[in-house]
Amino acid sequence: MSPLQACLLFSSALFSLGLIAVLVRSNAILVLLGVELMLNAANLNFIAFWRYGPAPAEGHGVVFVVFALAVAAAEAAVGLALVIALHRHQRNVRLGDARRLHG
Amino acid sequence: MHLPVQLTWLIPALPAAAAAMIAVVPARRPGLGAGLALAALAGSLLLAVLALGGALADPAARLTHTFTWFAVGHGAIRLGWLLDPLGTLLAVMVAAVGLLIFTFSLGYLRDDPRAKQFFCFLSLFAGAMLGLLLANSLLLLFVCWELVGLASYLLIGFWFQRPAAAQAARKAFITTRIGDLGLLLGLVWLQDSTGTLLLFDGGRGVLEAEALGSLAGATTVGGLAVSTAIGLLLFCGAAGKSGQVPLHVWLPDAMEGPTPVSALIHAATMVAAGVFLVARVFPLLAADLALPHAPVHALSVVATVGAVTALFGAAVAVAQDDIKRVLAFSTVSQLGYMMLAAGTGAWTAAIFHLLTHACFKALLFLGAGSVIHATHHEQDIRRLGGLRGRLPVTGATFAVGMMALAGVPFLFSGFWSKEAILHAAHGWAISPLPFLVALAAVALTAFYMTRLLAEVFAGAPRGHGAETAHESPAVMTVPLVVLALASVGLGFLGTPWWPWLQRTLDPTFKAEAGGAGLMAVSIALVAAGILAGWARYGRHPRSDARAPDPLARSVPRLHRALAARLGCDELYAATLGRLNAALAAAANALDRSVWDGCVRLLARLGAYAGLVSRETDEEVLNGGFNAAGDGLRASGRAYARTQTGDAHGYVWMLAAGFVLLALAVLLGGAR
Amino acid sequence: MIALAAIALGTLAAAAVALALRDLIHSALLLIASWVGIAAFYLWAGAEFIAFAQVLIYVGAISMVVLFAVLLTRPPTAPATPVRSGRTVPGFLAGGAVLGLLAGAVLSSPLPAGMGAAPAFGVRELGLKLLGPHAGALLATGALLTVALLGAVVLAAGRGKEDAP
Amino acid sequence: MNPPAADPLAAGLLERLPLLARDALTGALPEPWRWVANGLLAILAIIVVFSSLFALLTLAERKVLARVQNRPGPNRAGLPLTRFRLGGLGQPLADGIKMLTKEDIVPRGADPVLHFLAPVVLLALSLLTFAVLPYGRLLVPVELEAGVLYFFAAGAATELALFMAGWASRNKYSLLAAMRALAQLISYELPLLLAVVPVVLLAGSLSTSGIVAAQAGWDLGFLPRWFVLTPWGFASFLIFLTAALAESNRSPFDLPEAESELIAGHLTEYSGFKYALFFMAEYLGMTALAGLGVTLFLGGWRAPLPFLEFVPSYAWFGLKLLALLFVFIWIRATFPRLRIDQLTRLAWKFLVPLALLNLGTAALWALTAGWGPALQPLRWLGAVALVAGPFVLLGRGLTAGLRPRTYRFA
Repeated sequence: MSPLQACLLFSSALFSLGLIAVLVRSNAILVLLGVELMLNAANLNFIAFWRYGPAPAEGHGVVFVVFALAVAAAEAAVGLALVIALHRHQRNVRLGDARRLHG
Repeated sequence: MHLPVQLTWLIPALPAAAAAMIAVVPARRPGLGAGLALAALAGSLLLAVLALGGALADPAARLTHTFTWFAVGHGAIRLGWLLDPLGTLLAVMVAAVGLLIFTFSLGYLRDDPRAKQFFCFLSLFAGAMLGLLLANSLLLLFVCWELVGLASYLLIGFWFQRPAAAQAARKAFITTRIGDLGLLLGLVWLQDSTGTLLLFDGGRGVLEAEALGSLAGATTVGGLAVSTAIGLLLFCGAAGKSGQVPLHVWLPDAMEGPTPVSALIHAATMVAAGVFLVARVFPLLAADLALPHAPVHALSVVATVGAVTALFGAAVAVAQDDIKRVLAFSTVSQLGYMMLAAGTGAWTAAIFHLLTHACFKALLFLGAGSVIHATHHEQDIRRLGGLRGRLPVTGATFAVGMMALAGVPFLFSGFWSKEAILHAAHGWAISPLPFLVALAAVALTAFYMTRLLAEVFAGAPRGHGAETAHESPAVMTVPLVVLALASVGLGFLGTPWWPWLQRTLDPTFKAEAGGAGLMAVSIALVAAGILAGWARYGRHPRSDARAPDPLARSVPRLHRALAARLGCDELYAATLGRLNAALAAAANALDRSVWDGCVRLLARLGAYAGLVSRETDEEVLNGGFNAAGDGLRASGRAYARTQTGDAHGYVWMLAAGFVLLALAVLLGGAR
Repeated sequence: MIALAAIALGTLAAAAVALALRDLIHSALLLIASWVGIAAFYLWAGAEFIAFAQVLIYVGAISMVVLFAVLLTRPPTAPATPVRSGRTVPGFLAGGAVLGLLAGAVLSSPLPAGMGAAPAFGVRELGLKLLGPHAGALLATGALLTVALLGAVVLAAGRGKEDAP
Repeated sequence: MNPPAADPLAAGLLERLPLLARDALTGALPEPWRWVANGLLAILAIIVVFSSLFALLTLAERKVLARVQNRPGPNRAGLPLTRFRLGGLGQPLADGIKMLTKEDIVPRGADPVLHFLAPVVLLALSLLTFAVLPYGRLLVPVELEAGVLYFFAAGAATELALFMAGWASRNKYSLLAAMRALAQLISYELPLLLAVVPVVLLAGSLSTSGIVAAQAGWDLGFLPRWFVLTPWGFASFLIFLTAALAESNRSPFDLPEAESELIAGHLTEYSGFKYALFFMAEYLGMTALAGLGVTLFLGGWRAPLPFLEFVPSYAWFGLKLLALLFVFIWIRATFPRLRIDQLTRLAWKFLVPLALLNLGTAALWALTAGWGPALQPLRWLGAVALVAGPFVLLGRGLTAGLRPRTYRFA
């Protein structure tokens, strides 16, 4: 098993953990954290491919991760603000109770 | 050091920019606004003096700077600036007198809460006037002309809370607009026939030989030369601005504005514009003189109107009781003089008189303002009197102004400029009448000015305001003194022995000898007028505000007619006003019955068409769309069932979709 | 490889335990630990700047927001939400399926083997890249962060009258 | 720790003394082990030096505060079992013994794991920040390309430990203090970072030794080119100092521990050894921030005057560090504590805009670096105006609405 494969397996496992969290947990905050985990797994892939890719000196992966981090920060801020707004509306943060958007 | 002609725009731009800045200055800092206005006008004065220096260095050379405003099709609208003795001299005069009037306003409007706006308007006025004087294009001149009209409207109606002021402002605006309509038509015609509105353009301008020749050569309706027709149209504008009969009615009413405004409008700027325009386009007006069979010469009309105005104004001024109104009609009369001079060909004499008149009339108005200020806004001369001791500076300077206006010989400027006009009228070949009228006006002018002086300053106070009067502050009296000095000194620029001014303005001017007899006659007339006035009013001043005017005792009917200004306003109200009302009523009736009927018929037709269209629409078209809409709604409702609002469900679908997709790819890749 | 394995195991264990815990605070703290693990991975891979930025952003900033959110939305009484619900088993099945697919794809793909030398891509090069070819994206990110900040404030602040005491 | 060979002073015996001592200890070991041993030795040195500095600092603080308040302060404890008092020099030792022998209390209902972890994590993170500080010309424990970023990454994580302490105690005062601490730390993280950014911009480096290198040289032959001696640097330094005070929970920003409001804040439920760890971590954090301030603004280990360069660089670093710490103590003795709304207002309405403007000033300074000597006064004047103008204007806005608060619900 090459190092790149190891890294990719690591990130796949992380991604799946995040997915399971999103699917299983009902608390909106934990769902959000699961999403963050999935995002991190993606970042991990970027770094891995940058490290073992064809042109590491170009640094595309690193640059991408910088932007992804910024976007993650924005996403977390807005997401948690949404959670707080949700809490104000229905006095809990169970995602299953938030069904007012149904068609 | 002379002003480069390319920088001429700075002269009008400075006050205009000051006006813009004052507009945004906080209202609680009126001092800042006034300072800005004064500083800008002082800068303009300095630049105008520099420009005058450049223009005097070579009076025959006309410095022009032309630029393209915008291009239309193949042609272009070009504007420009012109530095010649006429424009720069008047610009210096306007800026100088304006500066003094601004200074005076500092004192006069010190307690007015809207003093800031006042200085804003004043600056706009001065900027527009300076632009008018220095324009090398009739179009640019017209723009500034209208700006002057706007500013005068704002200033006359400055105390718009008073119905009389608002009324006067409207009247001034509308009356001058009637004249401006003629001016605009003349400009359009001129542009149409010469293709340019530039005054001087290296041989192609409208005031240069080529254009003048073609204009004088063509004839139009009634055998009039085109130049005559255009000239008369332009003169309409000048008559409106300069208050010539029959468009003089706005000028006396304009006294409703603050007194500095009266001084500015009646002395230096607005009324000067008309005379200036006549002087400016004089070659155009004079182009038809060479035609032997012209039915009428433009200049003859000018001279006639001027003569009528001069006599009319002087006569009416005799019977007015408002100090400012006397001066206003005096202005009407003096403007008539100037027009008379221009009409008889002596436009340099007209400008000479314009200059001297600007000084002493500004002096008289500011003096009147000082009197009004000192007596708590008492303007009725019947309730004034005895102010000589209480207002020494005002009284002395007012007397100087009076003597200059009346034409007291030798020392005062009015004498010399009037003399030049009389001389020109005397030499006019076409008719002796204007000369005789002018002589009569001379005597009347001396009479009513003596009356005014005697009523206001001699005798005993006849009202509360006059009894408690006290001299105005230095900021108001200093401009008076300066103007008094100028009223004396300016006359020596154009004496018959040394006609510097005339020669500077018109290099072809030739002094004619033999005016001594004429001068003696006019001196005798002035003396007679002053003596008569003194006999009537000065020797036995009236004792009481309610005592009747001596003139009213002797010739009551004439006095009543003159006091009513010969019924001009009433005449207008009875004829033009009523005609206008009738026309409006007719238009109204036409509108209601005929046009409305047509419109209603059309509407009925439209409504019927709509009815038909609606039936088709609802029965035929909508059926199909309704069916389609129902189908869409049903399918949408079915699809909406999958939108559970459950975020988890969505992720579930995502995960399932991903797995399916990946499986497909993997299996497909394996195959 | 040993270091990588240690990092991966630590990170995954922290994340897995975090997602299984009842106590939200403990979950959040353990997740923070797994973020630190990811930062360690970055450090191991030679992306020094990214590693410190990961710590600064996730441990320094996002974790604070998460903890605040947890405290603000804590139910007044003891939490009664069951960890296990009807979705647990299918959830794990789906996650496992995704993991299996991904692992299968990774293992069956021809990937370059061997471990090259750490690339010469330091902070200076990253800075030059960011402010050179990617300057526009950087500006856009700044705008995004500003808008996100404002949006978060508006969302969390509510309409005001509900917050009045 | 690669000594720059070209520097003649680097070869000085005094300068190399620490390295010589290290080599004497580890020189005999084979290569990989020697590297490990060197690292361990550096860690040990940092722990020993700064722990003793902490001990002395507690004493110094009490003495200085006492001096300011015109009283003697601790002066009884000296050498144990003797009569030598040494002006109270034995006080830290006595305090330490007391702390170590006190009972360790964990409240019922507390989260025992987190309760234990919090001080440990805090101390560990505080110690981590010391790794990148350049203590001397040859003394940089870890040479990192992104050293400043590392410092702040490690520093930011300390907030977590405070939260853990507050949460794990199951005490409402502790929790309130933790929330306050988080709000305060997040608020002041921003000006702290923004105050450092101009330095990074002008030095063109994120590494601490690179920043010190950028401050080398002399103006006019005697003025050191420290960043604090430029207009933007001075402003940055003041912002940094203020934010650092808040970051280390020092007075006048010690709201999370405001005993009049919150008993002892997140420390309420801690006693004994754990309390000592907290205490130590707080002082170490302050020391590290002071060290960073010295590195970023005060020229690091550089001598203030050219003829003083014979003194070894680590001595200069130590002197500057002590001076800055003294300033911290002095400020604590002088200023009253802020109110929580004033605290956040100061950060968001004053420090952050000022720091942002200052960043612009620094950029301008960098742009005008090529100006000739004739234009230098203009450059200075412009930069000073850009710094002073916003300071005055923002300061006016800050104090404009300051008046006694009216309490509606209390």
